[in-house]
Amino acid sequence: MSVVVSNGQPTLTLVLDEEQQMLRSTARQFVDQHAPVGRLRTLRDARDPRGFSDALWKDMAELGWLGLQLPEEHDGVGLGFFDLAVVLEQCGRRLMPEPLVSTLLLGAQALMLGGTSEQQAAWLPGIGAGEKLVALGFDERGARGNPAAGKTRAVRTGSGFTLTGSKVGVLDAHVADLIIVSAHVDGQLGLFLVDPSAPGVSITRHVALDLRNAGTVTLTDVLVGEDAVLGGVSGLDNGGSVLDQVLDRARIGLAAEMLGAMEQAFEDTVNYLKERVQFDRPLGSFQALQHRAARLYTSIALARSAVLAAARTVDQSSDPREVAKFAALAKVRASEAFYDVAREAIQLHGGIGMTDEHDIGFYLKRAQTTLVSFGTNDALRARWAELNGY
Amino acid sequence: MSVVVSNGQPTLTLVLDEEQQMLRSTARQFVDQHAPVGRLRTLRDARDPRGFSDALWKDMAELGWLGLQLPEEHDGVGLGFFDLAVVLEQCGRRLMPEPLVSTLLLGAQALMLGGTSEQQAAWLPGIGAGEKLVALGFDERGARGNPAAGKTRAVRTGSGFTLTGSKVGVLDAHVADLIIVSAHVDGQLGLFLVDPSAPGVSITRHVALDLRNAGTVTLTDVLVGEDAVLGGVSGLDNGGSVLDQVLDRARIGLAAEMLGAMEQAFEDTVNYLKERVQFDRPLGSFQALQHRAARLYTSIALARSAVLAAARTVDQSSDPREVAKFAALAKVRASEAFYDVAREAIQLHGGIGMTDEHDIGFYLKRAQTTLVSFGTNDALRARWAELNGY
Amino acid sequence: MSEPSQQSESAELREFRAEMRAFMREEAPKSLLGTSPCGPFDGYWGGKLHPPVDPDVLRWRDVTLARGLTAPTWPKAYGGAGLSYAHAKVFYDEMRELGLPRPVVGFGFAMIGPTLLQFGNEEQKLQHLPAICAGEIRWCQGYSEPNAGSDLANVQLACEPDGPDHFILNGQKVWTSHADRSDWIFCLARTDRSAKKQRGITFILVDMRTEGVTPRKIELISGASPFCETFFENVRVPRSNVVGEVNAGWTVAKALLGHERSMIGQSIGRDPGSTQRELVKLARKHLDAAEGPIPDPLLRDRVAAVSMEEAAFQLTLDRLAQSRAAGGPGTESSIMKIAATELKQRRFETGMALAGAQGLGWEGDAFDEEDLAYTREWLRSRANTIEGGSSEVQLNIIAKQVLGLPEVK
Amino acid sequence: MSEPSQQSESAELREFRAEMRAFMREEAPKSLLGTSPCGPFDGYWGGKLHPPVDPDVLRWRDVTLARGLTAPTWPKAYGGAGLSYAHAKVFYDEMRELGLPRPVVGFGFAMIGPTLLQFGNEEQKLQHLPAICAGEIRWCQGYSEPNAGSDLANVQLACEPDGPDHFILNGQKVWTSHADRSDWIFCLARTDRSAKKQRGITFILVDMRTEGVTPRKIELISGASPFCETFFENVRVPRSNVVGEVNAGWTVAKALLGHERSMIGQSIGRDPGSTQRELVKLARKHLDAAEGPIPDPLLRDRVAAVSMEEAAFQLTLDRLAQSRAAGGPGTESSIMKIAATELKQRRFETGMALAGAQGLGWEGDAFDEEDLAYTREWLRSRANTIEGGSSEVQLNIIAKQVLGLPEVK
Repeated sequence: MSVVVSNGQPTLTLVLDEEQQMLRSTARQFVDQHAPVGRLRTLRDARDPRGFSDALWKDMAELGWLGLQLPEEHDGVGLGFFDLAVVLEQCGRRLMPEPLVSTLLLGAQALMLGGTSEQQAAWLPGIGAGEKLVALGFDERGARGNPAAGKTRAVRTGSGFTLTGSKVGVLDAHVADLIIVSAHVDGQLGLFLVDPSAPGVSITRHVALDLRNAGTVTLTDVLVGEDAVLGGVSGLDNGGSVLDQVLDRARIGLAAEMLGAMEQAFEDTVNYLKERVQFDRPLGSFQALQHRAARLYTSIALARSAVLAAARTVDQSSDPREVAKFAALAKVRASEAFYDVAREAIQLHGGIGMTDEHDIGFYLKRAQTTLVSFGTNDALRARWAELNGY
Repeated sequence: MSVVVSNGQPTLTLVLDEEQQMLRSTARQFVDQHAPVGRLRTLRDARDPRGFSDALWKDMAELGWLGLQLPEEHDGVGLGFFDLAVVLEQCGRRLMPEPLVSTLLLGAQALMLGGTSEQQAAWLPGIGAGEKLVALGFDERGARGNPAAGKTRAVRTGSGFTLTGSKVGVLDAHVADLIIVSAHVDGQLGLFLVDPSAPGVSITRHVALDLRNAGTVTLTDVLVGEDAVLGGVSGLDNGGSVLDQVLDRARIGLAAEMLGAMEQAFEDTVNYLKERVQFDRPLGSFQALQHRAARLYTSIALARSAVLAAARTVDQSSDPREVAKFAALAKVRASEAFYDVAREAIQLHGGIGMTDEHDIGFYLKRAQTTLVSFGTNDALRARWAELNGY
Repeated sequence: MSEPSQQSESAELREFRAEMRAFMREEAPKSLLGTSPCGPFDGYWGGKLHPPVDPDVLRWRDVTLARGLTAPTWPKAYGGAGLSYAHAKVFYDEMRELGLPRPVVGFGFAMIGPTLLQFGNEEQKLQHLPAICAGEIRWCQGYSEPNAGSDLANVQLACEPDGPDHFILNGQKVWTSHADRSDWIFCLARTDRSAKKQRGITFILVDMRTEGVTPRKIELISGASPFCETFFENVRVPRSNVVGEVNAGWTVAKALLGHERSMIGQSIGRDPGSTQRELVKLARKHLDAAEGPIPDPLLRDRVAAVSMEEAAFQLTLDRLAQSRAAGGPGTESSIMKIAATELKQRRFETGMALAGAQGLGWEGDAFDEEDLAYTREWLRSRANTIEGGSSEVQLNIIAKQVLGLPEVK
Repeated sequence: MSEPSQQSESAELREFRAEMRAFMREEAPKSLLGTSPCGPFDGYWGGKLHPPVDPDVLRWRDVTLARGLTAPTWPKAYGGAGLSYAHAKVFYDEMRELGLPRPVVGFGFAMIGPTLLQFGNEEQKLQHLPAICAGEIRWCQGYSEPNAGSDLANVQLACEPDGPDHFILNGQKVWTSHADRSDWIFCLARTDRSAKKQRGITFILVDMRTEGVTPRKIELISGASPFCETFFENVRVPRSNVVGEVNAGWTVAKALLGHERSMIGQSIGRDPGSTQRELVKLARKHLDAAEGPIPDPLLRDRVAAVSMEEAAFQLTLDRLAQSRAAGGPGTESSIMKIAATELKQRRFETGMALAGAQGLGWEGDAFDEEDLAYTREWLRSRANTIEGGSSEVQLNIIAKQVLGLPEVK
C-alpha cells in the first residue's frame, strides 16, 4: 500500500486494488445468494436458539473470511483490516446476524492487540476455522457504554482472581466459547478471559431490536487463574488501553457494515421509486422525492470515504490516537447517514415499508442499534474534539 | 380578555379582537406606505448621522403607537403589551430601524417595571410623545449577553455613585436622551440612569450588520446622584430582577418584529416563485421548491402561535417565571423560523437575491442579528429547561 | 377573522360549564374519574363484537346518551345535543378536568358521522347516526388499496350493478384499521372505469357481516397492529347504501379526509406538556438523575427543543381552534397533520436517545416492560407521516391550496 | 474501478517527484516560498489589464512556462507539458509542500482551456492555448443572463449574421466574474430562435476590447464583489470565433460546466483541516479559552460536527481523484459541488455562532477587521449554493444522471 505525502499529510489509498475488488464481488454474490434479509424474520419467528446460521458461518470460514485478517502463524490469511472491512460491508448489506462483530471485531482484535502468544495460539486458529466464537462484555446497566463506569470487580485470590459483576448487551454471549470481560482491579481496568461454562457464570439471552444476538452475562464469584488475564498478569494495567483500541476497531468495522446496509437500503428504495406508480407517474419522477434521494446519495458518498479511510488507517498507522480519530469520524458519519437513509427508506416506501413482511423495516432497527452501539454520535464528536485538542 | 381554563392550564386568547385587527391593518398600511425596506440602503449609503427617520418617529407618536402600552397617568393609551406586539409585528415586516427596541422595549419597560413614580413621570410622557429616546446597555465585550458577566462597576461616593465600564451593542445610544446601564455595586446588579451628555460618557456609534443603530458606551468615572438608581436607592438590589424581566419583554417584542419580518420575506419569496419563469415554467411549479415553501409556512404558523402567546402572557400573568418561559419559547421558535426563511428566501431568489440592490438580503442580516440578540437559542433552551425544572 | 365579543359569550358559557360540572359530579360513575385524557380515541369504541367489560362504561354511555352528549354538536334529531362548538369545548374541557373518558369514541364520530351529516340522505342519517351515538355500530375506513398508496383516487375496488337495486363489490382494501372489530365499513369503489380517475368513484357503506367480506390482520415493524387488509369477493350491497350520487363519491371522500386530518392533529396534541413530562422522566430514569438539570447538556438541549416544539404546536392548535370559533379560516388541517406527526417522531427519537442501550430490546428480561413498549412505539411512530395522508401529500396541499403555487402544466 | 498496480507506477513517479523537487528548489523565486496553498485560484491571474506588481511572479511564470508547467497536462504543442494527471498531481503536491503558488491561474486553465482542447479547431487552439499558458490573456465567462437563472439554456443574447464572416451581438450577460479585468469572454449566444431551446445556441469567443462591450460591477449583500454585468451593443465578432458548430453550442457549454463544478469542489477543499483550525481559533478568541476543551459543550459539538463534515468531504475529494486516476467514473462533480458549498455555509454559520455579538458589525471601531471580514464572508457564502449551478440543479443532475430516476413525462 502506498502512502503519498501531500501537504505534510499522508494521502490514504481509498480505492480497492484488484484483489480487493474480487474479494468484494465474491462476498457480494455469496451474501446476496445465501443471506437474504428475510432470514431475520424466519429466525425470529422460529425462536431459533442460536439466532443465526451455523452452516453459513462454516461456509464463511471456508471462504477464508474469518481468518482474513488473522496472522499466518495462527493459520490466518494475513491480510489487512481494510480487507476485512471489504467483507463486512457486504455482510452489512443483508444485515447478517452471524457473530461477525463479537468474534471478529471484538474477540479477535482483543486477542491480537492484547493477548499473549499462548492466548493467541489457543484461540485465533479456532476463530479462523469457524470453530470458536468469542464474545466481549464491556457495557453495564447505567454505564451508557463507558467501560470505566462499569462496576464489575476482579479481586485477587491466591491463585488468580474472583470476578463479580454483570455485563449487558454482550453480543453472542449465548453461543460464545470464550467471553472476555472488563473488570476493575487494583485501580486499573483489566480484561479477563472467562469460560462461559465456569461455575458462577450465567448468561441470559434476549432478542435484540435488530435481531443480532446478545445477552446479559452475570458473574458471581467466578474464579479464574492468572493466565486468564489478557496479555498475562504483567499486562493487567494495559487492559483499558487495549479495550479502547478494540472498541475503535469495532467502530470502524461496524461502520463498514453500516455502509453496506445503507447502500442496500438506498438501492432498494431507488428501485422502488422507479417502479412504483402513483398519480399515473413513477414515484421517482416527483422532484421533491428526487432531491431527497440525491441528498441521501451525497451523504452515503461522504460516509463511504470516511469508512474506507478509517479502515485503511488501522493498517497504516501505528498511532492509536490517529485510529481513534478516524474511528470517531467513520462511526459518526456512517451513523448519521444510515439513520437518515433507513428513515427515508420507510417513508418513501409508504405503508408497505411499515409492514413486518417487507424487509426495509429491518434496516431502521439496525440503524437505531448501531447509532447507540460503541459510542453515540454525541460521545464520539466529543472524543474527536478532544483528540484534536479542543 | 378572558382566560378559559382547560386541564388546569389557562387557555390564552391567541386571536386578535376587532380593535386589534384595526390597529394591525392601520399599522400595516402605514408601514407599507412610508417605510419601504429600501430605506435601509439609502440611510446606509448616505451615512445618515441618525440612521433612521425622525419624521417617521414623530408620525408614529401621533398615531399613538409609542404610548400604546404606557399608562394613562403618563399620557399613554393604556393598552397591553399584546397591542404593542401587534404594531411591532408590522414594523418588523419592513425591518424599520427606528428606535423601537431601544426606547419602547428596553427603556420604557425598564422604567415601567422598575422606575420610581418620579422617574416614570420624568420620562414616560416624552417617550410616548416621540420626544425622548432611551437606550439600555447591559452587554459587554466577552460577556456574551449575560449582564452578570459584565465588569462595569458603580462605586458609592458621598452623594451618589461613580460609574466605570464599557457597554457594547447599545441600541440607539448615539441619539438617546437617557441611557440606562447595569453596573455591579455592593455585590448586586444595579440599573442606573445616565445622562449621555454627562462628563465621562463617551459614545461611539457603529454601523450594524442589520442597519439598526448601535454603539459602544464608555463610562469613565461618571458621577451620578442617588436619584439615578432605577427605582431609587432602596431598589438597588432589585436591578438584576428588573433587568431579567425587561430582557424577557425585549425577547417577546423582538420576536413579534421577527414574525412580521419572516412573514414579509416569505410572502415576497412565494410571489417571486409564482412570477419567475425558468425552464418554461413558473419556479413555483417545481415540487421540490413547493415542499420547501410549505415547510417554511408550517414553521411560521408555529412561531406565530408562540409569539402571540408570549405577548398575551405579559399582560395576563403576574408570574415573571411564566413570562420568562414564554419569552424563551417565542424567541427560539421565531429565531429558528426567521433564519430558515431568510436563508431560503435568498436561495429561492437565486443570484438576484445576493445583490445589494435587492431588498431580500436585508432580511438575512436582520435574522442573524436577532439570532444573537437577547440570548441565543442555545441559551434560551437552557433557560426553558431550567424554568421547567430540568 | 372577526371574533365574537368574549364578554357576552362567557356569561352563557360559564352557566353551561356549571351545569355540566354538576351533571358529571352527579351522574358519572366514580370508577371512571381520573382514568382518561379524554382524547377523541380514548374510551369505549362501541360495536357489537367487543362489548365493554366494565358495566360503568355502559352506564356513562347511557347517562350521556340520554342528553345527546355522546355527540354534543350533532342535531338532536339524530341523537346529538345540538350544541355549538364552543359549548362542546366546554363539555370536553370539563370531562378532561375530571379525567373522564368520552362516553363513546371512534371513526363513527370523527369521520363517517360528520360526512353523513353533510352528504347523507334522511334515511341514511336516521339509520346510522343514532346507532353511532349509542355506540351500537363501530365503523372502519375502506379507502386505501394496495396499488394506490398516496394516490387515493386510484380506486380499483370493482363495484358493478346487479339488478336495479344492488351492486356487487370485488377487490381489496388495505390499512382498514380495526376492520376485524368493526360492524360497518365505508368504502370508495370504482363504478366507472372509462371516466377520469376522480370521476368514476362511488362512496358506499357496507355491512361487514355481508357474505364475501373478509378482514385479515397486518403485522407492522413494531409488532401487532390494528391494521387489516379487507377482501371483497362478490359482496352484494343495496344501492341505497351509496352516499351522495353514484360516480360522485370523490367529493364525499375529500370532505371526510379533512375530518380525518383534523382528528389526527387533535388526537396527538390532546395532552399539553405530556411530551416534555415523558422525556424528562426518561432522562431522569436513564441518566440516573433524580432531580436538577439533566446532566448531559446535549441531551438536555434536545429535550428542551422537542418540548418547545410541543408547546408551539399546542398553542397553534389553540390558536386555530379560536380562529375557527371566531369564524376565521379552518383550512390549516394539513399543517397540523405535519406538525403533529413530526413532533411525535422527534419525541420518540429523543426518547430513544435518552434510553440508549435500554432502547435496543425486542423481547427479554434485560429490558423492563416500559422500555420494550417505548421502542415499539418509536417504530410505530414512523407510520404517522405516512398514514392519514402522507406528509408529502400534505405538503402538496399546502403548496397548492394555501400558498397558491402553480401546478405543473 | 480497476486501479493500476501502485508498485510499478510509484517508481516512475518517485523519480519525477525528485526531479520536480530539484527544479523548484533551484528555480522558484525564494520570495514566493511558503506564500500560497496552491489552489486553482491562488496566484497570478494573468491578463493585460493588471500586470503583477512583483517581478518574482513573472520569473516563476517564465521558468515554469519554459517547461510547459503552467498547464502541465496540456499537449506540448499548445504550451503545456503533456504530463499525465498522476504526474501533474505530483507536481502540484510538491508545489503545495513548498507553499508555492501555481504560476498562473484563472478561468483559462479551469474552464475555457480544457473546452478548447476538446472542441476547438486547430487555429483556435493555437491562438488561445499558448496565450493562456503564458498568462497573456485573462478570460471571463458569459453564460448567465438576467432572465435565465438556473435555466442556462434560456439564452437571449442575440447573435445575428453580418455578412458571411461576422456576427453581431446584442444583449446582456450577468455574473460575469472579473469581466472588468478580463481580455476575452466566452459566451453563449442565441443564433436560432425558432429551434428548441437547447438547439439554437452558439458558443462564441469575444475580445473584450471590441467596440460595444461594457462591463459594470455588481455589489452584493456582502459588499463589493468580482461580479459584473456585461452589456453587448452591436458587437461585431468574426465567425471564426465560434467554437464547435453554429447552433451546436449547448454541447460545448455542458462540457465546460462539468469543468467548472469540479473546480469549485476542488478549490473549496484545497486546504485540509483549515475549517477546523479556523473554527477552533474563533472559539478560543470569542469564548476566551486559550486551551483545553471549548467551554460551551453545544458549540464544541457544532465545531466537531462541521470539522467531521470537512474531513469526510476532503477524503471524498481524495477518493474520487484516486478513482478517476485509476480509470474509474469521474461523474460525481455534482455531489462535490453540493458538499463543498454546504460545508462552506455551515462553516460560516458556526463561525458566526462563535463570534456572537462580535459578528454583528458592518463598519466601525467596535469590531476588529477580522470580525468584520468574517461577517462579509459569511454573507458571501450564501451565494455558493446558487452560483456555478445551483444546488437544486445539481440535485436534479444527481437524481437523473446518477440515480437514473425518471423524468416527468
